[in-house]
Amino acid sequence: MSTGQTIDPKRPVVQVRGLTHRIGGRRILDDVSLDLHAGEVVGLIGPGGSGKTQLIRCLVTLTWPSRAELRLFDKPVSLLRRRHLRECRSRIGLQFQNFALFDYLDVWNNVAFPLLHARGMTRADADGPVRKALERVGLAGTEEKLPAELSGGMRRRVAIARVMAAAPSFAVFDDPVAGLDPVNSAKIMALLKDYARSAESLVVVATHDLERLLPITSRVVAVFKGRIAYDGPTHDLMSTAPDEVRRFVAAALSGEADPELDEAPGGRGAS
Amino acid sequence: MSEPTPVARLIGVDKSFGSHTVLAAVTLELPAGRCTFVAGPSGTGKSVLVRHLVGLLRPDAGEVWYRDLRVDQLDEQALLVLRRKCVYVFQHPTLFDSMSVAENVALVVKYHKGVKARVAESLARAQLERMGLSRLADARPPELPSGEQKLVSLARALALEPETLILDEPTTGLDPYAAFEIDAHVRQLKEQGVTLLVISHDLQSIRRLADEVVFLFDRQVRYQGGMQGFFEANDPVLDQFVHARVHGAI
Amino acid sequence: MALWITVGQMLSLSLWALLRLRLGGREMVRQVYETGNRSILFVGITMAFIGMIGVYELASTMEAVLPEYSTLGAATLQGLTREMGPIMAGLLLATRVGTGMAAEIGSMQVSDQIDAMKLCSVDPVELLVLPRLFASSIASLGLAALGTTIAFFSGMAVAWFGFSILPDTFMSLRFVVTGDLIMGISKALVFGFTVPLVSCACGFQASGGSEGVGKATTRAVVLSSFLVIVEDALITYIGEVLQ
Amino acid sequence: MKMLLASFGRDFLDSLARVGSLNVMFYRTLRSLFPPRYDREELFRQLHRIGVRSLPIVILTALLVGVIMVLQSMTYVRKTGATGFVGAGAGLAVLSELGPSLIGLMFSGRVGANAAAELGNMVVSEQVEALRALAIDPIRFLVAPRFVAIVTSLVLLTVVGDLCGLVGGAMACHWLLDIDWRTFVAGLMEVELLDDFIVGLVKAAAFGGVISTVSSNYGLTVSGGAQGVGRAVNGCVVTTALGIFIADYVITWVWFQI
Repeated sequence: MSTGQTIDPKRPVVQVRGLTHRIGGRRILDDVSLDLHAGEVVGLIGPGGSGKTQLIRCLVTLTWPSRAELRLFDKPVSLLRRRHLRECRSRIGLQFQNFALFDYLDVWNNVAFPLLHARGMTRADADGPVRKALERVGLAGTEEKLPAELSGGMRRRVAIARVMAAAPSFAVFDDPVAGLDPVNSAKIMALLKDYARSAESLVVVATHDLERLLPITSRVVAVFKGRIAYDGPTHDLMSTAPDEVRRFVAAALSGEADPELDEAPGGRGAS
Repeated sequence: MSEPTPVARLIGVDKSFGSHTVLAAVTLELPAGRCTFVAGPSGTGKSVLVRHLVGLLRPDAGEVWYRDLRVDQLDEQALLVLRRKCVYVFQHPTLFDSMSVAENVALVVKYHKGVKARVAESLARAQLERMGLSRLADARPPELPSGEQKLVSLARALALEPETLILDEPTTGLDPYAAFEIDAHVRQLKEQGVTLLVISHDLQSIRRLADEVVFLFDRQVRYQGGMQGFFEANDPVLDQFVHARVHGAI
Repeated sequence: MALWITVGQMLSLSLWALLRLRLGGREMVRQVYETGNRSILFVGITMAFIGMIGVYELASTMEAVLPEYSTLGAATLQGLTREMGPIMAGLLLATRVGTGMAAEIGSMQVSDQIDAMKLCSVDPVELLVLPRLFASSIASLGLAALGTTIAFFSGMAVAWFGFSILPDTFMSLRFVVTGDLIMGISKALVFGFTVPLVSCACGFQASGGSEGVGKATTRAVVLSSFLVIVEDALITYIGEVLQ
Repeated sequence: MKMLLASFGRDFLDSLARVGSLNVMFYRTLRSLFPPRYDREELFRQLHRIGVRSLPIVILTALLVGVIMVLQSMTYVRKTGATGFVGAGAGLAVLSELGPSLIGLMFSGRVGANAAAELGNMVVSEQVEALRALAIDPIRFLVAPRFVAIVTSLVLLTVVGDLCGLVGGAMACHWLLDIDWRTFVAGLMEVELLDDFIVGLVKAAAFGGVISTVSSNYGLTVSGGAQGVGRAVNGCVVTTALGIFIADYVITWVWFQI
């Protein structure tokens, strides 16, 4: 085990200061600062197009923001410090919004990919965790299938298993229930809840399905128009969050339209 | 209240893709002038069912009727006529990326009203204005968030002034605000007397808007009836669905 | 611009790998097989037609300029070895193999598979590009040789049936010198290296769903065919000067 | 061995099916051209995008082809000593043969592949289905204007390309080989070039038809997401290249018969 493996549990796993990201002159993220600790389950919420996915990409080092001070596992990250970067990445797990399964590899190899390449495990060593993760998501027996042979719901679960098998110190699930019916999203969320409880790591979940997200999170980060509008414990959300966040959460939970919106359809932008 | 006349009917429709059977002997009536929701778990063939009504898919067996037309036996030319009255709006906003929003809407007007490009453009802008979307008229579709793209697709379909409108998962994947805006338009259409068929598993939308609900499960219609009945039905599958319970048949 | 930076990175990485003789081993052998296998029928048929057209045209031209056919076969073979063989094989490689690679890597890029690799500390260039690069150079050489042979024989058939030139007369090696062979081989090697380099770079540059993959693939075929033509002119000129 | 045969047989049947669907596509395109009810604006937009924007690549390709042909015929000229042959040889090759086919190949990459990608993308994102759902015939709306624009542009571009090829040849003579360009022109004048020029244009029109039909067909039959689009573009350029050389041979053969 490398020395980076032991970190002070009180120090944040992810620490970011003044993150600003522009794409083609438009400010996608504006002065974002966050401290995320091991053991937290963080819900990332916000309207469509508010910059959630971009924030995630910045945190897992896939996008280099225009300006930021990013520390992962208590060390500054930059492209120049390749060894540390590699070490960081091997401890991060991301479930991509569109799953990003390798379509030339079968299910076993997809789930084992991070173990084999990032951790340098042998195939024999990886077999145990891979099978356990597949069993957990209810896909035991599909090891030799190619992603193209699976249904959409199964591909989603393979993507989740790929994150779980590697047991990363920092796991991110980007919209794990997008477009799912209520029953299936409840199932996926139960899976995530189960995982978050068993793992002593930092788990971040981004989704619009607040009804099922809020019960499993300990902390909520709300991104509105590229800025952090609320960052605090879940149970304080409805009492201390600013108006726009409260309105958004209430709308998502109750299914009751905002009166202002209801009177004038199309009167204001969705963004 | 008199029994509403059906505008469309499916009789004993079977449909398979390869060895995968999606629909087995589905029979269904769509009442005129009402808002019917087609619900069901992901991957049960809701879209497949509805695409039969406009001839985008043809059944392996069974009959599909739209008023007095036998849809499954029409040729492409006749289908084009049908599709002007009964418009299908896709789940993903299928806008043409190379054209501006106004041009997207104008295209449909130009083709079906046989008017000059300039007239079509102003008709299109009027349509956008009516829906409160004027601010988007000159934008390019890829620049817009998906909620607004879906609104524009809806505007484009409405430019045909259809008597029946079919919406495929209009609010799926949208944040609550965008979903409300779509639902508000649907309500307006409902008040105008347009026959609506909405595919959705969004329970909140169903509560807000549905007159009737059709629930598809395991290749068949499990429930058809009023909205209240759907939420209170004494069926374990429906109960699991409306309460989003993890354990059960789904 | 970003494309050329990618090309530069890939070039330096591949040269480094070449120096250390780390060519990807088994994966490379598999890629040689795949590249060759996928293109052999296509190159064969196309080159047969090219040979037939070439001889048809050349014979008619000779008829107009110097009314005798004794040098037809020798001239055809020389032209094929130095020029038409490699350049056509290069262009066909660009269409068949280049677009294939751009499409493959492009669709991995837009579906975030490349990012997923990066997160697993895998260098996608090393894993995906290097084996293809060396494999394609070898396959290109084979395809150029095969293509030239097929074109020559199909040309011979046209000469026999269309212009009554007997195979004995046509089959003549007297114009082909070592220089021509060297030129043909070096062209095939260079093209075989350029095509995957540029095509893979285009694939990595893809963004934005299926539209992005389409654009990347189109860009790959245009750029790599154009580079093949430019390099051909350059190498031919250098050969001219050296002689 | 059995597997090899099976895969060969499958490929063979697949290609037969493809040839059949290409013919259907060609027929439906032609039918939608008469009466000419296709969208004028769409046509002009396509002409601009296809024709004008391919100009640079065509000019560059043609110049280089001229250069290569002159360099190439030099080795032959050295052996026979006939400097006059440089002009004649290069001229004939550029006008009747290499000009149209190489310009056709580049054009197929630039435009055909692009059209296949664009149409394929529209299929994958259900835009084509949406057209049908909006009661618009995709062939008439998408394919017909492209067909007209591709054939027209390729013929016009070949005229430009021919000229550039000859200029490239003359430049190569002058700067690279130190032959007076007048010798080149004189050689050019010695042979009857009009016929070759015309056969070149006939070829260009045929190649345009091939490129348009193949790309529309591959584009509209895409299935399977981004990967499918990539595969379609790949298949499109490969089939186009085959089609171009087959058409080329047939036209050359027919031309010399009459």
